[in-house]
Amino acid sequence: MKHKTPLLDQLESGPWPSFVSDLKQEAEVRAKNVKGVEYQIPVDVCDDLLGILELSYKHKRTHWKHGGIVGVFGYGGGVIGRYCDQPEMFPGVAHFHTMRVSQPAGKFYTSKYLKQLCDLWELRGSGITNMHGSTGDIVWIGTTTPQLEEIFFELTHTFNQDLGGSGSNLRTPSDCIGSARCEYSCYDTQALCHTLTNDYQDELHRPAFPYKFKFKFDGCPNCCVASIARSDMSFIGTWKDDIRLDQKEVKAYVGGEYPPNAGAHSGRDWGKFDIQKEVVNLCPTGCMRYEGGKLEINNRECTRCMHCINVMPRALRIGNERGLSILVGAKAPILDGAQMGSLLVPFVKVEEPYDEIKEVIEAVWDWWMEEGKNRERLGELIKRQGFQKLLEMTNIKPMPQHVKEPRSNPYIFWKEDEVEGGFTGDINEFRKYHQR
Amino acid sequence: MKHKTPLLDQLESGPWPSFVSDLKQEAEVRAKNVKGVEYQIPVDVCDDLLGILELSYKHKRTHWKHGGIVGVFGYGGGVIGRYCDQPEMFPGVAHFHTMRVSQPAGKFYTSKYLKQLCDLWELRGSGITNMHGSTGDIVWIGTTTPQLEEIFFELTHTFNQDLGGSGSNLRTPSDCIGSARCEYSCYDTQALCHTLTNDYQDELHRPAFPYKFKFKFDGCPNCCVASIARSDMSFIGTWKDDIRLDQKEVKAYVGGEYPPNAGAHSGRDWGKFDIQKEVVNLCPTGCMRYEGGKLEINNRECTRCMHCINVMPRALRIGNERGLSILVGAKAPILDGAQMGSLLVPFVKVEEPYDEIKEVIEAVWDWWMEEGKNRERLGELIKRQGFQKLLEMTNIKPMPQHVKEPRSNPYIFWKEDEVEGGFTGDINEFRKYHQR
Amino acid sequence: MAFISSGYNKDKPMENRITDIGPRKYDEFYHPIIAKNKGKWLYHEILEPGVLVHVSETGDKIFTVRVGGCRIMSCTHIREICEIADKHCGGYLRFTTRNNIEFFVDSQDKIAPLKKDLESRKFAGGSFKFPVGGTGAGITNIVHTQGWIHCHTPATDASGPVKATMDVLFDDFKSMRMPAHLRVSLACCLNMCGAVHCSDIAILGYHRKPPLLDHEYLDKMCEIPLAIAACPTAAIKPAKIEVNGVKLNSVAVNNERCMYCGNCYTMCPSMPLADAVGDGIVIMAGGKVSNRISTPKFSKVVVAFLPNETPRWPQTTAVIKKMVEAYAKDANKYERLGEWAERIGWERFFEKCELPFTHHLIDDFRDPAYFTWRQTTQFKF
Amino acid sequence: MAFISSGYNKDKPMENRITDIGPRKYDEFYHPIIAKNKGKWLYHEILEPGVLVHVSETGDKIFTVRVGGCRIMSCTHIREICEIADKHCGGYLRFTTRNNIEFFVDSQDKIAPLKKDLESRKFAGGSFKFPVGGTGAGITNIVHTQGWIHCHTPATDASGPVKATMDVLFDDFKSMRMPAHLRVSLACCLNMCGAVHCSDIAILGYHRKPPLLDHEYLDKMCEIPLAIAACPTAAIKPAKIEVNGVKLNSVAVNNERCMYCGNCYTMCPSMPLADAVGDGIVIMAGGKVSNRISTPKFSKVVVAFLPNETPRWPQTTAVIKKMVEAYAKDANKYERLGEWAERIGWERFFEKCELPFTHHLIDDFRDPAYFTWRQTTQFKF
Ligand code: SRM
Ligand code: SRM
Ligand code: SRM
Ligand code: SRM
Ligand code: SF4
Ligand code: SF4
Ligand code: SF4
Ligand code: SF4
Ligand code: SF4
Ligand code: SF4
Ligand code: SF4
Ligand code: SF4
Repeated sequence: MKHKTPLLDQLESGPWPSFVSDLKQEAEVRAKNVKGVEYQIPVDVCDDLLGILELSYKHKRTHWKHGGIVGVFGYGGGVIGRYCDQPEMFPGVAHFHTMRVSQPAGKFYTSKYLKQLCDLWELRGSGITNMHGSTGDIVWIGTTTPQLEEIFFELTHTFNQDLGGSGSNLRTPSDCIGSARCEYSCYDTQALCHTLTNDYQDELHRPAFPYKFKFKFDGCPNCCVASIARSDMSFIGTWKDDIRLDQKEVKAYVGGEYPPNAGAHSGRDWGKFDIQKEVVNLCPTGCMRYEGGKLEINNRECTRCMHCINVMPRALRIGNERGLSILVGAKAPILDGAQMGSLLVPFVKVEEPYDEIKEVIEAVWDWWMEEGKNRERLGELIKRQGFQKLLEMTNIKPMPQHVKEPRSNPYIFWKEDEVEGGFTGDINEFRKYHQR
Repeated sequence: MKHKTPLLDQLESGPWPSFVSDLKQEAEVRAKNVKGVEYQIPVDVCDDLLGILELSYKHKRTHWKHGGIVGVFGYGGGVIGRYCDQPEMFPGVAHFHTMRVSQPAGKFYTSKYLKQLCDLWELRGSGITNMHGSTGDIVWIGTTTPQLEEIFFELTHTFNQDLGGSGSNLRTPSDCIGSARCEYSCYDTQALCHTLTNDYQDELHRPAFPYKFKFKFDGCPNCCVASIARSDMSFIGTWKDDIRLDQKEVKAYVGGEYPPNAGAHSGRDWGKFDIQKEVVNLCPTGCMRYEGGKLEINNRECTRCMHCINVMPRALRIGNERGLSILVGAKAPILDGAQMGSLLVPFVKVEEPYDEIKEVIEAVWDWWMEEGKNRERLGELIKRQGFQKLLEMTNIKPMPQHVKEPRSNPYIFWKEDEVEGGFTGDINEFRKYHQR
Repeated sequence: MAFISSGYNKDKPMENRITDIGPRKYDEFYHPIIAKNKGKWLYHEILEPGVLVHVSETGDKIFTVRVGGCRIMSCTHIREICEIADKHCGGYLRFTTRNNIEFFVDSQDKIAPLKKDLESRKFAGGSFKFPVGGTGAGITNIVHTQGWIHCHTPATDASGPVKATMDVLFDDFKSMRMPAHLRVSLACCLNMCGAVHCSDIAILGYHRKPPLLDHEYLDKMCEIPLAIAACPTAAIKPAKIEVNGVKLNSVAVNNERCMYCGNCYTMCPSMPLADAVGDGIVIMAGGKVSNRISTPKFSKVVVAFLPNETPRWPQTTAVIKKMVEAYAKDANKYERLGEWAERIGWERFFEKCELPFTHHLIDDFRDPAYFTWRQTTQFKF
Repeated sequence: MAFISSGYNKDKPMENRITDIGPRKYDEFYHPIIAKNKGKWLYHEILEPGVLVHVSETGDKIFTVRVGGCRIMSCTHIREICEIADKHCGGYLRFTTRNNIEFFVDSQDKIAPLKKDLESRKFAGGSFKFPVGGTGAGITNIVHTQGWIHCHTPATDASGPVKATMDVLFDDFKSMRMPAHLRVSLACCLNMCGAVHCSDIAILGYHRKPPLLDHEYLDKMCEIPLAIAACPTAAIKPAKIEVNGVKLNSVAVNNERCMYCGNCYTMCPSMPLADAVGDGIVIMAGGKVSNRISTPKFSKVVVAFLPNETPRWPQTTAVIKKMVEAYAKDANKYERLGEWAERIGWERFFEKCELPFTHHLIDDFRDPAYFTWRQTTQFKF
């Protein structure tokens, strides 16, 4: 190894896959270069990466500097510039930019395709990746400025593959596995994710927004891609009609033929399955009854929390009249506190070409682009101008579904035209009846 | 009647006691004056009160103007000045000040005393009262400026009775009936209310505070004087040890010998008393069990919500190790939203001369008088400077009991001395390891 | 009328002046049984609506008969109360924290005659003077405030709407068929002297128009800086205004930002905002104070505005009646109105109470508003 | 090394340039059984930790074997994954939303050999390359961020603490003994790229010192107004500073008001706040994302600060282990960590997890802080 890494070495032991071991293995592969690759960036990039990381472990501070604007021609995103603050010590990572490669919806791959991507990234980059970044992209960590265009050219020409988002753009949308392999999915998350990603390529590549904007697609309220917490606009599957219920299968669960929750709790002996205790009593709306071996659901009062279905997937299934709910504004705490998505559209059918959904998206964008301040997330704008304003701008009728509870302060701002006689009274008229 | 009151007359019908009828009766009594009283304010004061009120019913606006500063010598409170904006039409109420007479704790009276107060108020005022004002005072509605001192003189000399609070003072404290007639009372509310009222007479009569300040005393968490919602400092009885439990009496309730909740629900047939459904399942902490005819309480997990005791007062009784909790900051919504009291002191024994309690009160006052802005309630100051600051200024150790939940934002403000090396770093030292 | 001196000498105000003596001591007024058994009470029972017995470990019992008080009381009325107390109770009585009157008797057989006497007394206009009730799971007296009878900032009257509402709820004052306590309160402006911010049902007077500006007098009658400082939304700015030829110091109000709170008017009489059509009533619901089962709750705005329909506010009383009946019909035993609304969900509350949901009910006041929106996929259609 | 052109011509960047084509279409990569049964799935079962079967209404079954991925992956490692996929899965695989790898096989008998192969592979250093697990009521992979390996604002490393923590939690990655899902996440600064604000347990890098000011370069390297505007607490003011004789435009920071968020640094490289002893870790707990039973919850700060103890953060992993064990021991089946804490009360949470409660944990950030204090008499001693 080029650099001694006594601190990092201690992260090689222990059962969990060691990124240090992996980085070392890549460093070795590059050094040996049995395949005889014409590396387009320094061969010792991984050695220097290990070296600078070791230094951070010593100083307990990062050694990376701000990026500055690097990228590919015509795009405002997809690349995060990076330079290290000790280029003499670690020339291999003096320039060390990240590229975000737009992942396929559902993160499905064939080995063939992954190997092709590796060929390209080994040649023109560090060979180090994140599979995947938190937003969802394939993240390629570390290359030099001249390679950016080369990589982009090959990606688009050879692999029919585009970059993802960064900066004040639409960020790379991502989704849960959905109907591809999940019985709970209320709509085709991959289809919607892929279509909107492509329909909004311009918004994704060319910064026209006040700040970043994220879409995430969850097939049901279990939220496996955490859309409700991590996307300015989350699309979460739901249904309108009744949970499909198979009493025979319910009996089978009660009889212990099937493991509750599809075996998710089999690591411990929780005792015999107790449908009353484990399902009926835990229903948040109390809309279930189990009597005389029959399970009853008062579907009108069900809030589709998924619990009973999760516990007895073979007996209970999502309804047939499916669609999704749209929630808006989720974000991390910077600046004035984190937000979860707030319910904007309780239910919309998911039908190509998704016009109804796109209408909502575009109405929201129009408002945000009009009113949003620089670096103001959608959620912050909603807080600043109010949820009522959002409804007004998106033409959505206010309904109790929009709130957890009505306001507890009476500070209602009335519009002048809502109040008989308006706001302009005559003080002298008033004084006729009320002396000073 | 001096004035026609067609609108008010419509409030004489219907079963609920009509204030209009009562005002008319008083007007009549004064007009007739069979007792031959030398009324010190206009005889037709009640007629004119009816008249101006009728006018408000016509105009749908009040006809009272701001008070201006009237009062008794040396006191900053106890009187609310009022003038009407149509003195020519209603000379009887041209000056119509309110006096707040400090009520006895628990609002207990003898007819003898009430009649004496009436003698005075008929002679020198309108004869109209509020029994009682929302804060707790006896409120005397309507007299003239010259009568204020006369009334005060007679109150103090003849009746050994003082005025209550108004303005930026301590307001008249009030309490629930407590141990005088309530088995749930964890301390003597009247004794504490009366003692503090007298010990703090100076704060009550002479404005030295940024704004009003209210005490209220509830004997238990049922909060019959609504202290938790209406007092800057609420004193609510509680206990530390176990709920006293009499299994024999539990059986009697289960057997239907006693009406649940002392008969509070007897207006409807709710079916047979079901201890599991009505008590055990409604316990907010789930710390109760009813098995084999025995009721068990895991007292350590009990939060003393009173429910089970309320339902079975003959079987369950408050514990023996009694005291009170102090909550602070409750107030109406002006300006930035209503507040309920926040728990400051989980438990303190109630022992004369109440030094421990007074220490807390005075520490809070010192801070508020030091830091509070003009017209800033204690609750608003706590919001502005933070609950941590309150704990610091009152020398109370932070504990999880102080919060419903820990902060969900990581925005912790560290004090410089809490952070190793303090806040003054050396940029050049830093640059040795991190180039620009 | 001849001036009668109390003995006060205005030229020597300090002459044998007595101050700081506080209220009379409570125990002077205790009924003997209460004095004797204070702190010894074992349990109580509500024998019938309005009638309580408390039993002491000494074996003593005190019987309480509670009657509705209309809080505005003339001395004549108070004397009548005293007469009753003298006749039946040895002169002992008290007032409750909700302005009811409690008469004490020391034996069960004294209850019937007392009740009979109370119920027999009516005002000339026909209303009861002393209706017995207000206990347990019923609807007790409405806590309220001054309104047009004495205050300068009200957006509605107090005693009128209270009388009209209690007439509508009268049967429930005299019975105990509710699932739990149901407390109704009224405040005539958002100073909320009635502390209606945590009542099962709250009637709140509210202005809806920004203040009128009496420019000609404003600077004379007000401390302009105080008025400006009083505004929670910073809607007030200083302004020079030309009134018939002369430039005067005054203020300008940004109507967009005004929330009609009346703070400026409290500071400055030249900024009145009372208006016959602008003013009216906001209905709130779901608050509670007790810590029983659930923790105390604020009331929520469920009707943004109802006009001041003098003298009987029919729309207001109708809305309240609808809520009470929907609650009585649907809630579980021991369940307060707010607990019920949260269990069934507010979307169901509006449905069951047949109240329209309007944009006004969505919170848009400051940061905490966010927490009242719905951050979950859980909702009912 | 010789420059190899991709065909890109930097003088004519637009020359047959291809843009806006987006990602590859997902269905190119579907396993045939998935392609055929998409939308037809009936139910699933977790056969053993890390092994799932999904059954379709067509009768088809797809078997999934999930392995822990350490998110930083070299191409060499990815090639090894591909080799395995080729050998066992016809080349089909996917990655999960928590950076695990899922291998697909079409028949049950292919599971054992695949598992055997996976578990047999180890890194030179001795750690597993492909541990099978991460399903059901266990502890799956930690979502995390860049840390010292690539970012400029971290207050701690990402991959290191994650490796150290996963080593400690390894048994629970491979088993399902938890009461419910337990999700651990890490973000290296409060930008929270890991979206740790709603995890059962969150590891958050946090600075504790205000920025250093590189006055000499500040005006040259930064847009001073942008830096000032970036500060959420308005702690930054413009200032003229004398640096060896010359007056320079720069800024001054009010340390009292600084909450070390690093926004200024993001805008201005001359305001670094990384510090060896100032930086460290905040532990949060009780968050969740799913809408199951209870609505989504934010994580709460339960440990205000732990130092950056490289390379293995022993205090951090110890605290996490303690919380996990207390939760596993005490919570009900299906109960998430935050649901458990709320049921027993946070006062009990700190007791059972043996964590000290310090003033730092009391919210003092803006208006909503009020709602986190305790407005009730209900509490446990
Ligand atoms: C790479 C990635 C972390 C990772 O290791 O996976 C990342 C890395 C950065 N994020 Fe992030 N964010 C990444 C996902 C997120 C997420 C999670 C998500 O998208 O689901 C969040 C929280 C959700 C959200 O958007 O609120 C997130 C919230 C932020 C924020 C705070 C934004 C806010 O409004 O609160 C910033 C600060 C900023 O934008 O200046 C930020 C800024 C950054 C920057 C660009 C640092 C900066 O200020 O310039 C980081 C570059 C690191 C580097 O050198 O590569 N990153 N960032 C993630 C993107 C990879 C991908 O494209 O797949
Ligand atoms: C008389 C009374 C209402 C009643 O009819 O019972 C009353 C009447 C007034 N209150 Fe009040 N308040 C009365 C109890 C309350 C309560 C209830 C309580 O004390 O339990 C509250 C809510 C609790 C609280 O203090 O927050 C209350 C909150 C206010 C406020 C808002 C204060 C705030 O910080 O939110 C104001 C506005 C002000 O102080 O300028 C106010 C102001 C006023 C003024 C002085 C109007 C003004 O701005 O000058 C009213 C004089 C009316 C009049 O002409 O007589 N009054 N006021 C109550 C006092 C009687 C008594 O002494 O027993
Ligand atoms: C007399 C009075 C105290 C006083 O000092 O005047 C009082 C007296 C009693 N209250 Fe109360 N409460 C009184 C106002 C209150 C208030 C304050 C208010 O409404 O403004 C509350 C808080 C209401 C709220 O939460 O909004 C109150 C909440 C309770 C509760 C809790 C009820 C609940 O379900 O939350 C109980 C327990 C019970 O009823 O079993 C209770 C129980 C009682 C008991 C049974 C206590 C006892 O053992 O004697 C008393 C008779 C009950 C009854 O009236 O049915 N008292 N009680 C007040 C009568 C007011 C009235 O005239 O109607
Ligand atoms: C593969 C994956 C989706 C994907 O597109 O990659 C996935 C797959 C499944 N999830 Fe999930 N979840 C996945 C991330 C999530 C996340 C997101 C996260 O953790 O960041 C959540 C939200 C967690 C939270 O609330 O904080 C999530 C919350 C759930 C839940 C609700 C659990 C709960 O108790 O709240 C269920 C229902 C259940 O487990 O019965 C669920 C159920 C499932 C099922 C059973 C759905 C199905 O029928 O196939 C899948 C297998 C379960 C399992 O792993 O035991 N999945 N699941 C993700 C695997 C991540 C991993 O590698 O471990
Ligand atoms: S979110 Fe729902 S649909 Fe999507 S993978 Fe999870 S459980 Fe399945
Ligand atoms: S989905 Fe949730 S709310 Fe609906 S019935 Fe099942 S458990 Fe109850
Ligand atoms: S608050 Fe408690 S002690 Fe006081 S009267 Fe009510 S129930 Fe009795
Ligand atoms: S007082 Fe409340 S918490 Fe305690 S046992 Fe009774 S019902 Fe449960
Ligand atoms: S609520 Fe408003 S109007 Fe009514 S008495 Fe109080 S201050 Fe006056
Ligand atoms: S009414 Fe309130 S908000 Fe409007 S101007 Fe006056 S003080 Fe400001
Ligand atoms: S969390 Fe902060 S430090 Fe970590 S990657 Fe994101 S921005 Fe960088
Ligand atoms: S770290 Fe944050 S709070 Fe501190 S000065 Fe910079 S921007 Fe302001």
